[in-house]
Amino acid sequence: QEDSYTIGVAIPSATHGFMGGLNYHAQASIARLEETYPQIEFVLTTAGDAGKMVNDIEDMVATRGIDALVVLPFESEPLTSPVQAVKEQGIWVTVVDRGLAVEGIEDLYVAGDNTGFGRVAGEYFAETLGEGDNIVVLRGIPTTLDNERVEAFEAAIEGSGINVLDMQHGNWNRDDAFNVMQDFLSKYDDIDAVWAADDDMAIGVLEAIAQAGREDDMWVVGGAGMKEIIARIMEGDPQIPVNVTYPPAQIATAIELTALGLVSATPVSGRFIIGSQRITPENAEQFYFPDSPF
Amino acid sequence: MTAILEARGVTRSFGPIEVLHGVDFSLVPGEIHALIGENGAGKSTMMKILGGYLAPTTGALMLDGKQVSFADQRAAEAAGILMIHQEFNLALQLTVEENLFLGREKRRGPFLDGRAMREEARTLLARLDCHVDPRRRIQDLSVPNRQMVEIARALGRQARVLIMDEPTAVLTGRETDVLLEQIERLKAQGTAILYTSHKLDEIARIADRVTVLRDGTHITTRPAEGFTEHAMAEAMVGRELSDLFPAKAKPGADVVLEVEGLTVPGYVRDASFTLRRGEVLGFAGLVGAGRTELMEGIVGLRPAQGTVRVNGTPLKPGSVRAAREAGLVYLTEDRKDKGLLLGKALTENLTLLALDTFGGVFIDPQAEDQALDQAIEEFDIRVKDRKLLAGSLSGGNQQKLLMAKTMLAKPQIVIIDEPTRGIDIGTKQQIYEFIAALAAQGKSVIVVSSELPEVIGLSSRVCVMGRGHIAAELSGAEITEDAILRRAMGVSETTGEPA
Amino acid sequence: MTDTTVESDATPRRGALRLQTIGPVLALIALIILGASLNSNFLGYANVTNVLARSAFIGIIAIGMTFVITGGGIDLSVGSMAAFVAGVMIMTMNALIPVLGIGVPLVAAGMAVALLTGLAAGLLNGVLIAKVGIEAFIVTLGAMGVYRSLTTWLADGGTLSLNFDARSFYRPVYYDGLLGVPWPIIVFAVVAIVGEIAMRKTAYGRHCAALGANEQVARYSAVRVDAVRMSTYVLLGGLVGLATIMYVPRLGSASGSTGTLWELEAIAAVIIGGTVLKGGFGRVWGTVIGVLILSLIDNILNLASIVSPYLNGTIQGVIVILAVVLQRQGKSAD
Amino acid sequence: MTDTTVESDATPRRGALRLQTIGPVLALIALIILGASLNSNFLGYANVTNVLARSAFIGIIAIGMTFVITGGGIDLSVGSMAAFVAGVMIMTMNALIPVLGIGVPLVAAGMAVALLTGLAAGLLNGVLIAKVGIEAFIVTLGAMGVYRSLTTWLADGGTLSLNFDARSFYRPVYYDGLLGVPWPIIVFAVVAIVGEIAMRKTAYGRHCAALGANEQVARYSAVRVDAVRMSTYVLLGGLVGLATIMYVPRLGSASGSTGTLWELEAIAAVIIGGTVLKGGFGRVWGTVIGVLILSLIDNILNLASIVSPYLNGTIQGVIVILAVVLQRQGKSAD
Ligand SMILES: Nc1ncnc2c1ncn2[C@@H]1O[C@H](COP(=O)(O)OP(=O)(O)OP(=O)(O)O)[C@@H](O)[C@H]1O
Ligand SMILES: Nc1ncnc2c1ncn2[C@@H]1O[C@H](COP(=O)(O)OP(=O)(O)OP(=O)(O)O)[C@@H](O)[C@H]1O
Ligand SMILES: O[C@@H]1[C@@H](O)[C@H](O)OC[C@H]1O
Ligand SMILES: [Mg+2]
Ligand SMILES: [Mg+2]
Repeated sequence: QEDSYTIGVAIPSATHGFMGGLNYHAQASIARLEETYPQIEFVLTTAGDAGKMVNDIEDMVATRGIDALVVLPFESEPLTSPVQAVKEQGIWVTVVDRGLAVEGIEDLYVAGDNTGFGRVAGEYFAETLGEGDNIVVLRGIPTTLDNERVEAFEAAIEGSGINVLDMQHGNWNRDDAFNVMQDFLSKYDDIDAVWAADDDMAIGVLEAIAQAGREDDMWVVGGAGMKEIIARIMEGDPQIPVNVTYPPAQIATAIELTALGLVSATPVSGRFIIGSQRITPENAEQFYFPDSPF
Repeated sequence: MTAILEARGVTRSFGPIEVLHGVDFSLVPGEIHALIGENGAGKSTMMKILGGYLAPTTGALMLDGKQVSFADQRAAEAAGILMIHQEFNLALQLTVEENLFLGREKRRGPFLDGRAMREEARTLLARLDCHVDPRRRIQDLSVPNRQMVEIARALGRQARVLIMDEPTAVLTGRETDVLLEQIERLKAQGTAILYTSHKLDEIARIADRVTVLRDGTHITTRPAEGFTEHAMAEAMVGRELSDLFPAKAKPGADVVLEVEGLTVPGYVRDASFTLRRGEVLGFAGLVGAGRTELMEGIVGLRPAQGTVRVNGTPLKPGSVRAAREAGLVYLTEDRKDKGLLLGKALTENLTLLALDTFGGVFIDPQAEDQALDQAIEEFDIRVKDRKLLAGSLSGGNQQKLLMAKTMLAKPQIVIIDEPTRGIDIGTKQQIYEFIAALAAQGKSVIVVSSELPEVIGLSSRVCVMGRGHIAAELSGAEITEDAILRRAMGVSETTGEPA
Repeated sequence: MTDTTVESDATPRRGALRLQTIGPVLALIALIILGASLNSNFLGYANVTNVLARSAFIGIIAIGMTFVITGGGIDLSVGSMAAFVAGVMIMTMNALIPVLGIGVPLVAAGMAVALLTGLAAGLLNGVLIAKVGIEAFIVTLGAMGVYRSLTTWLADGGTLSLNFDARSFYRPVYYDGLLGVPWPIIVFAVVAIVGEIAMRKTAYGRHCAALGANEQVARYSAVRVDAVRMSTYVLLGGLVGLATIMYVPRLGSASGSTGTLWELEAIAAVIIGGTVLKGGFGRVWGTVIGVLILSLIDNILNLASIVSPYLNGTIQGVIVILAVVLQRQGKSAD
Repeated sequence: MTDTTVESDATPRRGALRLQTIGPVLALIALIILGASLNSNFLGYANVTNVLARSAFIGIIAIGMTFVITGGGIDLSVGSMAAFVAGVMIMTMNALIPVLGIGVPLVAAGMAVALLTGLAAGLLNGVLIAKVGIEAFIVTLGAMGVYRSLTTWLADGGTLSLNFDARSFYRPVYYDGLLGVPWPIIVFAVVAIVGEIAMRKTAYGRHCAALGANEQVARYSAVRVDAVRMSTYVLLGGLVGLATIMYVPRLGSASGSTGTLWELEAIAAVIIGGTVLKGGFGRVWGTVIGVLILSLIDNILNLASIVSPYLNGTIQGVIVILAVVLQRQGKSAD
């Protein structure tokens, strides 16, 4: 019948905390929307690499006849032309978080702000630390988005005189971050603060610091607002003074807007950038979602 | 006639140990030259040197009067020298045809000419009177048939020199006859043949010249004419040899093993027999008669239906360990693939079957060492270095090690499949004595053998198998070569016609 | 004699072989029936060409892997090698645009570079394994880390992308084809047929099997074992290059995560297809079936949203095991 | 008998053997020297205990893997099995808090669950491999996918975290120890010693090696090959459980990505240590050296910021290959 629709949702699989949260929000919003709009059917796929994601999208088009696609590109470049091909078949395209390499393909773009993510964190470091203070940085999985964040962070602390002792990849992973931080602690006697650019890594880092008994020497800023971390900020833990948002719930926004665009005449196209905000003990409560797995 | 292949003062060492001491040797076209000697005398080593598989440590090889040194066996093959190994040299997962033509496949353009190869394979095998489908995998063939494939492979190549290291060790009389005929044929064509065997009657039958090696030293080379088997044996072992077979002990009355209606699907049908305490029971039959499969079925190495009772108690089917615990063990005819771990040390091989008797929780290495001492002593294992891997023992010594390994389990009943395969005449005598002694001690022995004299000389009773079932049971004076052969071939005694 | 059918060496044991051989085919057919019953578009032109075309990368690599495994080896580096080859290819093409412009010469140059890089990488593996004598598992595990990290480094932690115009020009190599059959499918089919022939009808195939079955025997049979062993890795490297030539026009980019786990998928396909992991026997057509089974599992999971996506891995794992159970039916452990 | 049996204790292949045996030790020493020269804290108490304690998980698993590989098998599922066991353990402990309260009984119950889950998972692998007769590679590859996805599913895509108080109580199991030696190191050492003894001094070790060297010979020597083969997987599963018992108190959480690539690391450690991948010979102490080598490479790379971190993988790969080259020195391909 005319007013039944299918929406395809393609996202990376839940390989680490943030993506777990994102998967959770995707499933939760799909469940909600299926209740609200019985005429909409959803196809959710998760992919562990870019190639698989392209396969998933091909399958949705060829076998499920989707009317709209919501995609969080595993990587920007390789997804660009496949998504473009989808668009060319007259299917509505919503892109989430990681943009495509060519502008103007998508109808709707919902994203976090990676530059902002690095900048907001960097600004806090620049405000709080001064000339000659030492920090170490744990980066994510080597990706463009990790580069963007780190570049923005470096730009924000530029001129502050803060000394970046070392940067290593903790791959957005607790265990890797724990190991790297242990080694940083062996290597450097004087560390004043740590930027662990993701809350999963922050957990590992905090544990390594606790083991070394150097909790009082340094504080840690993670990112993306994991609920355990937010809870500690709410309690005013001096070791985790602030955090930076990068909401996994953006996927829910994207799916909801897409569904709305299909069933109603409301124009929903455009760009929605969900800015990265600083979470402090004062505002932490509004970022706390106890039901989310992240 | 001038020698086609000659060795002058060849020595060979493995590590610090020299196993050939300046051996001279020559081979002329159109002769069958036999190389004989005890286990470990250095026959295989010598043959491998002549065949390009091993380099001499010192000394020279002459080919057509010119000194050569083969870079590898491929170079020797290019010079027309081929060798059939004592140990199989076949890839188990490949088919007969693939093995026969490995490295010299027939092609049509870039592609293999499968049909031509299959045809030729059939022809080659038929020449040996071996009717194996060329498409079968070697792993599915019986040991004798594998040997025939091995021989067929060498026959299929045009060789000027053919070296055969105990080709008949795993063959029965019938196949041996076929093979010897082929050897005569090649000889007539001018091929030079270097041959070894521990079956001295074969040597006497076909050899033109005989060279005797003892302990790595050249003892003599002389025309076969007038060199009796007895003289050969004494030249090999360097001492007087007495009677080969000891006196047969009288079996006891009580039955220790009862096999009833045993069927090994595909191989053996409804076999029943009994074995008494202190008895040596022989099993004779032609290749493919299913003797091996019957024995493997009895000890639980193959799925089988029917009952096996040891001392009246039924044996748990399918469990080699249960059989062992009941005092029943089986010594395989396939020592390389089923008997020994060639890449492991002697002790590890020796004690594997009886490992639980070496210490409690921990293995007692001293006890293992002692066991090796004893095995070396008892079975006359000629080994120059106890730390060698089992695979570096000479073939006959491997067989002795396997025998020692089996006996270490102190079986009440032991089934020995081809007990003296590749064993020299001196040691054979020791093994026969050993078997007789076992029986005298009240143990029971089943000897499965393709060497009829052995079956006849040892057993007080003989079961003859033919095509998967026990065709006859002979005892006392009934046990003659003729009677066994007739039963094995399914020839009825009265008419002399095939049944 | 009587009616006893004592088996003799004269008759191959057909029955047992047949079930083993046919096992993967049955699994594939079962999957196809399942897919068709789940979704009416499953057997449609679009879905069939999609699935086949995307199987081509792993497929081409898995065919090379069949030779390596048949020869008794293993190669864990193919996924990251593909990423590296793609990276080098993209960088070279981008660099050559000013010289060659956008057109056939540029694409040809890119293809040549991809093939050569693949062959060189395969040669390096081969030399270390066959000549230096290091365990294949270690060499290729090391190589896996090396290529993945080199690719990340070349891409400066991000993604290497082919120039947009060059990509548009090159794109048809993945998406277009002959008479409606996309090129990757054609290339995959050709490689499969040539591979099957090479394995079964040429001396090379036999020598690989002999090497895997018993190196000593192969050596004594005048097979140049080192050369054959090395050649299997070089062949596989070349096929990785070829697969990359098909892959780059599809996604137009490469990063450190390109080709992740391809090695496991390729090896799994080979084994599902009936090739023996310890070497000595290889079946190229079986590998093709194996690749198709693996691709179809993913495809079918996308056809019907029956389960939590978290459980996809569970279903995949179970099906892979089942596909092989079918094959081993009635055969005891070996 | 004559003088034939000259007793000589000079083994021909001693020299070669010795270098092969000592190779990984040399590599380890070289790494230690390198580390000490790069950073003065390298040999300090903190760094040494850190590295050893971290090595414990992979180490304990790798020792089990040594038996599996010696017996001619392989297990690709250990990493995801560890994640699954950790997940089950955490969920059980959280669920039991209302019943048992926080204290020793809770931790003991958690440990028991972890061990049992590990053993059960190992048993499942073992049955499929030894009894049903499916290729170990396929079974454990399938299991790898299954456990990883089940863990993700249990965690609802996120991370399973142990209740905060329970964790604080359990934490010392990773961080504290005896006389300044953390528990994981002690457990690792005990497992290594017991493993070494089991491999070299017991019938079980001999039987594993016999099975891996030649299954037929083992069978004909009354070794219960199916039981031994199965037991290696069960043993490994149990050790995965034990490793998890040490792992959970460290960060108190598990997710679908816990233990990623542990399987490859464990297998690499085993092979670096001198165990033969095709089975038949295993060296437990070598595995310990292999694990330490792998851990030290990471540690040194972190301590020495000498290169672009993107190239870490390259250096790791090269060192792993070199460590084995050292071992194979003078030995030709096999
Ligand atoms: N690779 C090796 N390493 C060490 N010693 C070896 C090796 N190969 C053979 N030997 C030794 O060389 C000696 C001669 O062995 P060879 O195999 O030539 O004996 P043979 O005369 O063929 O005996 P058999 O009749 O038992 O086959 C033996 O002592 C054997 O242990
Ligand atoms: N490993 C095997 N796999 C399959 N079939 C086999 C195997 N070994 C033997 N056979 C088959 O079993 C039959 C009997 O085997 P075999 O020739 O060993 O009998 P046998 O009476 O023990 O003779 P011998 O002991 O002289 O070899 C043969 O027809 C052969 O094809
Ligand atoms: O995976 C990334 C996550 O870990 C980070 O924290 O935010 C952005 C995501 O894409
Ligand atoms: Mg010999
Ligand atoms: Mg037999």
